[in-house]
Amino acid sequence: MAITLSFKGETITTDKHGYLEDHQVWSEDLGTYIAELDGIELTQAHWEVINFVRAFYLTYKTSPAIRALTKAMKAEFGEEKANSRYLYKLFPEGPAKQATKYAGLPKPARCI
Amino acid sequence: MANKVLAILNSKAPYSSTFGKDSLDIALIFGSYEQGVSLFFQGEGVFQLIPNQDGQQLSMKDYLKTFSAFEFYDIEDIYVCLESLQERKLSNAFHIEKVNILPAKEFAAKLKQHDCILRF
Amino acid sequence: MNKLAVIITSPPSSNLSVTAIEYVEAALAMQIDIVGVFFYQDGVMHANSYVDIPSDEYQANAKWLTLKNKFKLPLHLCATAASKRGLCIDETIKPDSQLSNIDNAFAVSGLGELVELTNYADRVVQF
Amino acid sequence: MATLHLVRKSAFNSQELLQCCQVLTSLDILILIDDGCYNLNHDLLADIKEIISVKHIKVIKHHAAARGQYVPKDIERISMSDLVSLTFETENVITWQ
Repeated sequence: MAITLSFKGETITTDKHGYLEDHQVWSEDLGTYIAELDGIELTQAHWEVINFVRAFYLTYKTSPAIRALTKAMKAEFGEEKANSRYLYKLFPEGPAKQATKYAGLPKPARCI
Repeated sequence: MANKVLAILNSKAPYSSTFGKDSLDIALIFGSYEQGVSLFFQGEGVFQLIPNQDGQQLSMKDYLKTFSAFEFYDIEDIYVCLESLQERKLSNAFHIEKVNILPAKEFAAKLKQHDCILRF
Repeated sequence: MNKLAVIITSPPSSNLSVTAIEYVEAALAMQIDIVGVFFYQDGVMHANSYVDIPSDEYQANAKWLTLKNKFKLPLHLCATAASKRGLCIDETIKPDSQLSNIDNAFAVSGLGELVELTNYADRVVQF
Repeated sequence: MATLHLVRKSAFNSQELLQCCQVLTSLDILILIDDGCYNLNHDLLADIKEIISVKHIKVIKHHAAARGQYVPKDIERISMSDLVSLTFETENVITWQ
């Protein structure tokens, strides 16, 4: 069951949970717009995570689960940002679930 | 109840079935739960490790790329059976690092150290 | 007491499932504590309530229901494997609703459940 | 340390028994189950007895009988309950399917 969004005069399709069907149509503006639909204003801190998750997906073809995400972020951002408390503060519904959505990635498998 | 260490024995080539991906999902979840998991490759399973593959050309999700993220899941123990490589005229070139090549006898000994063994 | 976990990866249409069910029945008869049965890959089809097998053939799905009722055997379904195979994994639909094709004897779980079962069990057997 | 091996496929058309041989040791227990029963007459089984010196090769009685397989004297015919017991008498289990 697909849902369509109208964005900048283009029709974008998402799955029923609001995740893009095709991650290649994503842009930062579209990410901002999808977050707005959830009532969330993205800050620089959000973007650090969103861009990191997207780069992780493009490299490894999987969205990182929270533990892998913090482990991978440690090298780039240091201990203070690479912990789950910090990430949950930014993405209260779960960093893996929410950051992937604004990064234009598929919804992570429910069991992962 | 004690934390068990799992071994996954991979025995299928990567693309014509979902076994490789299904086994990977189990490995990643064990890693995410900080639970020990070792990966073994035998028989056709060794084809999951050879370099220069591109599942995208088959319209497959290229799950072999995820192998490169193993360090983030604490998956460090990766073993491949020497005889299986030799039978297929394969060298020791793999698309990921730190793969241990073991002759069947040692491969078996490592495998049997695990509490639980699943084969895919 | 000996604790056992069983992973089922064969579909109900295969005779391999009969073997798995016979094994589980034998274990229960010996009062082995089966901490859970985890359905993965094509094994998830055991939970499909639309499966309709002619009455003179082996009724794998019905067997699981009997075991569940008689022994409170926990039956876990991998949600991802199930939705890939057309089982209706939707949080908004209750399992006992007419819209769901998952038999309500089965708990929709994730692979995290498999981690738990592996820890609880003394032995894990894959069928 | 003994491992319980469940071989569910015939070696006449698949690699399962061969791969099992690669990790089999003399103390292990080998069970022929489902189509694994057809291995009763496979050359590999002779190698398993003679070269790897596996003492315990068993077959699920009704699985062999159902398939019309003759079971040699040195191979023990067991029931499903026996298999359950063996599961706990060995350290771990590998299913070759």
